[in-house]
Amino acid sequence: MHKVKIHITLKEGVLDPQGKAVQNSLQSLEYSNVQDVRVGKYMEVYLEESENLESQIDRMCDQLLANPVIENYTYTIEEAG
Amino acid sequence: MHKVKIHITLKEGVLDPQGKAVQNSLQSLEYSNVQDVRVGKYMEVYLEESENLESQIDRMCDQLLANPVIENYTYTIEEAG
Amino acid sequence: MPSMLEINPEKIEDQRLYAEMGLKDEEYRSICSILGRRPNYTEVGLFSVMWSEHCSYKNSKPLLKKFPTEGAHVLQGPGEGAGIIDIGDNQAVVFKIESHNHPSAVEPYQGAATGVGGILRDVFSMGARPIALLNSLRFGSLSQPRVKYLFEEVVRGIAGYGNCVGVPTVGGEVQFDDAYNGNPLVNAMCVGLIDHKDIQKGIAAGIGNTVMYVGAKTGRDGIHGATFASEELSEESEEKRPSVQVGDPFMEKLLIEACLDVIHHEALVGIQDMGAAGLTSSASEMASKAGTGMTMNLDLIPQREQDMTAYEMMLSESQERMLLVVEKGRKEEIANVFRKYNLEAVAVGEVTDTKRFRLVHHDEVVADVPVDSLAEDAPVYHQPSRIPEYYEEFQRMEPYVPKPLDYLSTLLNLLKQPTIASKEWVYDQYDSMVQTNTVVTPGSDAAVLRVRGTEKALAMTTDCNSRYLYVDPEAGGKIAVAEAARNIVCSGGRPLGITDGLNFGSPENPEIFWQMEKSVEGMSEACRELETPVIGGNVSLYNESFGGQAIYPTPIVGMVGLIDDVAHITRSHAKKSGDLVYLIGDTYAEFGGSELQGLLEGRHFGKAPSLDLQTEVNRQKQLLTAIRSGLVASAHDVAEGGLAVALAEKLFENELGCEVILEGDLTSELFSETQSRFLVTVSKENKQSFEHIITDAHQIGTITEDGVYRVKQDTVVVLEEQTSTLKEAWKGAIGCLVKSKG
Amino acid sequence: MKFAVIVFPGSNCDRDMYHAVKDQLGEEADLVWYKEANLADYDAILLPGGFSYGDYLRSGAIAATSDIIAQISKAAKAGKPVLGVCNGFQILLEMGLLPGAMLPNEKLKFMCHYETLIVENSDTMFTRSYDHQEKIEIPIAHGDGNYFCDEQTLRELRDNNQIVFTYDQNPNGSVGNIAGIMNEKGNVLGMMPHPERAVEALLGHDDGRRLFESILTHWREQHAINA
Ligand SMILES: Nc1ncnc2c1ncn2[C@@H]1O[C@H](COP(=O)(O)OP(=O)(O)O)[C@@H](O)[C@H]1O
Ligand SMILES: [Mg+2]
Repeated sequence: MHKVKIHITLKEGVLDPQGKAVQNSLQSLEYSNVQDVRVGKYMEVYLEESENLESQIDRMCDQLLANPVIENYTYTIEEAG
Repeated sequence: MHKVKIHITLKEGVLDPQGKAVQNSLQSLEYSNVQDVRVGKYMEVYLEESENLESQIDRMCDQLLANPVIENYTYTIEEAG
Repeated sequence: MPSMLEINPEKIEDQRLYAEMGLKDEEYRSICSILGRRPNYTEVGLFSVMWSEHCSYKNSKPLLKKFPTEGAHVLQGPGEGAGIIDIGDNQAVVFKIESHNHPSAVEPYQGAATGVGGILRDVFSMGARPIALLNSLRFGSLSQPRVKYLFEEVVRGIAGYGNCVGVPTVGGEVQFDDAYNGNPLVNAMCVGLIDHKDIQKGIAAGIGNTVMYVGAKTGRDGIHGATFASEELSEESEEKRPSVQVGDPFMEKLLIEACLDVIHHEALVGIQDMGAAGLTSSASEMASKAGTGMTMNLDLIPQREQDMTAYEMMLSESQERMLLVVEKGRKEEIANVFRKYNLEAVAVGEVTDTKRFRLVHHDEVVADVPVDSLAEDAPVYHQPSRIPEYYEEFQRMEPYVPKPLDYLSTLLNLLKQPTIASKEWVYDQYDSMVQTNTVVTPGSDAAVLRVRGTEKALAMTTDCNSRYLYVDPEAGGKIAVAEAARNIVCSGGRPLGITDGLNFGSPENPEIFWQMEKSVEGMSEACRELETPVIGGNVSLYNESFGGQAIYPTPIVGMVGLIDDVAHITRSHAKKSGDLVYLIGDTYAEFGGSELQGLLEGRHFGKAPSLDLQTEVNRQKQLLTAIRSGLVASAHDVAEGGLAVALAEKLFENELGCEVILEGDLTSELFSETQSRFLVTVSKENKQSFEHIITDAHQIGTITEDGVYRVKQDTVVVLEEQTSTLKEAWKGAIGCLVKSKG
Repeated sequence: MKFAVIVFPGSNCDRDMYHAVKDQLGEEADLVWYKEANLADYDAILLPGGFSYGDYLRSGAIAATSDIIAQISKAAKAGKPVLGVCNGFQILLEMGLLPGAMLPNEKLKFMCHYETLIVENSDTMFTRSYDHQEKIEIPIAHGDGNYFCDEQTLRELRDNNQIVFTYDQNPNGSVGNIAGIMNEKGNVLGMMPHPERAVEALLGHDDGRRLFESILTHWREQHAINA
């Protein structure tokens, strides 16, 4: 079994209303040293062994998990019990 | 400047309807080898130098970024330009 | 450790482990004598949840008996998931309110969301399509960061769930008071519509019939939720609950559609939602109501986690689950109905003739108890009651009269009080229009929904001014019911009945119990006079904050009324300039528990405003007659903040002005909270006919074009301001408070 | 004329859309469950609002991978009117039938109220009954209605007259105040505001009615020509 850790982040240039809101709240909580916040998604996908694992994950991300108009993705693969 | 990468995930045993919906969708897209999916948040927080960086980040997470009742968090700190 | 099933019965007794689950010594002894032996761990669990206040009403039963529950149109009174009232044409309205206070205090978003989910299931499990949601919320002072957080998240949670399932949230109320600082109240109400022939019951009838489980899998969520809801909030309660229930409105939406399909299947015998105490309560209640028994094989329960014990499965409060009883041999047909919606319905047990509740897990009998002992035989406590010192003192006081004031700044301050200010910040987050039946959206006195395919409409509201209940629970209880009815009548409806959400502190405190008793007596009397039977409700006790400070007595009234013809639908806002302004009823100096008192004194004391129910009934009848005769352009009840506030609220929507002339003591005329008063506008042509019907209407002025709110005494202007300025203060107040730091 | 209202798991404005067509327009309509769909017999496809698949992951994303999508694309290609409202718009974006993507509302709150829209293009099969630049009142009800596209795409949308509705007062942060756009061919319209909620004066406004009437008028003309 594999544990795939996928990070999905907004592309540069895409407005991040959530990140802005978090940044404002942090700053108003006296964390004045906060410069910027970006919010994305983190997924853990558990996969049974399969051929061409990487190309499979790429397809999953392109087809469903990320929206290429606004998002980028990266992932790492680990062995899982 | 520091770039803090924060991962926020649901505690074990807490229902993850979003993860389930993604899992079902992937499975019906013929990724039948998907065993489980958990969806969490990923944040990048850019911080100016400050003392006690770690304890500051811990407080931020406890106070605002994560909901300690249902979520766990982990983070790593990197140097950023 | 709950998961250690094999803690043996002796140990449970010796170490009083039952006490940790909330059972008293004498309750444990009574279980032993019912069983003729010591209960095992799972069985103690079953009793502990079924005998909790939340499921058994053991402390409130004697009080609930006082409510009038019958009426010619009542098709289903208290006892099932929700009450039902006939509205003609073989249709009926189904409604119920339920609290989710403690879960919301711990995790406000999910607590509120799952509160909405639970009340929806109560309604659609009756076979009704949910057509509207309302809520009633209480928070502490918005100056506290924790309160702000609770408020924002609760509203977001209600919105998140209701919007997703596609049931419009059409109304409610929010009040803020220090009394709720440590203990917010989150009550959700659902209204449904049903054809008589579709009415379902939660019964497990027919020996040999199959018990089926549908919906989300069972996890370890909210174990001991029911007992938790019946205990005072303590620091430990945050630890006690291993995991908070998380709602899945998407699953609920599928369940709604599937269940409303399956009720037309002839093989369906009974259906009930799994609410508090999950499988235990739904299964044992269904069997008890049918006079049967039930056996379940827990190995068959769909499980989300590994190695769940019988105890955990039976006490889990995972959301979005239903229990069905279907005719023997027909489970496949039923499963097919659910399959369409990607839901699995699985057979988990059988109806028996033993009147026993028997559970098998891993081929072992893990519980075997008389069904009625769980559902029926919980102890009933008649708690002692004592008149609180504060009440006697309030009664002895001279009437409170505010010192002279600046009328304009007082009015502005009142309009900015979050309890009075516009609730748009709240209801803008709710989808109030989905299903396209909402005629009157939030912002008027009551919400109104047309009944598609007929000329009829339903008006609905939630109300409870807990300040009056604090100063005088009996008077306050009457007022709560009367105010709800006023809101229905102002909208053009005839009140049909109520559902009540009784939120109080600890019943074991005699002074709190006295508050409960008096509130219920006051409400009952009003319900009798106004002919609005109580068709269901909910009790939430032990609402106390960390310091042991109880909340104000808060018995929320959810009321539904019938509008015979959509042409009678009336709003609270003045419509056009030139219309005459009438105040119905006389005004006295009554300030005990008023907004003005709170504003000036920072607390509430003295006598509550008096209420004469006969006068109330007469005025409501006359006003409704006038509305139905088409004589009333707009109608609004006079409530918090008195006439001055009611008048301002009438002008905001269309930014009109008014010129009103008052006599007598202006502080009282403007700000007193004398009951049974209405503020209406009438077009000039209807003046005579209107005055003919309404016997105690005083024409106090006219609506004007110029957008200025103007009050005169004789010829002297005593209060004057642009309506738009007043509106700005009122409209933005809550948003400002939420945003401000502090 | 025969309309298909596609029902996904979690759709919740499907019946509203159905009533708008059936009761107000007086035309035929079916609620078509996403699993059992054959769309060949329908003259127009309506994708209603709601929370398909709970809007988990991204609004409309999971619905946009379901089997029926191929048939919707086919209908769009054949030139049939395809209207996506709210969640339906989000699905059209996720399918790629329309350009751009939806972000959460700028203020991160769900909003439900009437908005004033400006009809930017009244020369479409969806808007021919409106005047150019006419202001109409249509309710919004969404949490993710903040339309985003890059500058290049925005320029193209403008150049091709694909922007059909804009907000008079931008409520959610959408690029260019965009409330609704169509494809280049002009037969696929996506919009966040809900015209099906504004078809009866009893419920407030009936400005949305003419959108459905436009579709019908267009279809009748087409049929008169073809026949
Ligand atoms: N929590 C809420 N949810 C939805 N609507 C609300 C809520 N609170 C207040 N409202 C709406 O705001 C309007 C004014 O409420 P309120 O001041 O309590 O009126 P009233 O005093 O006439 O009961 C009503 O239409 C009510 O339904
Ligand atoms: Mg009112």
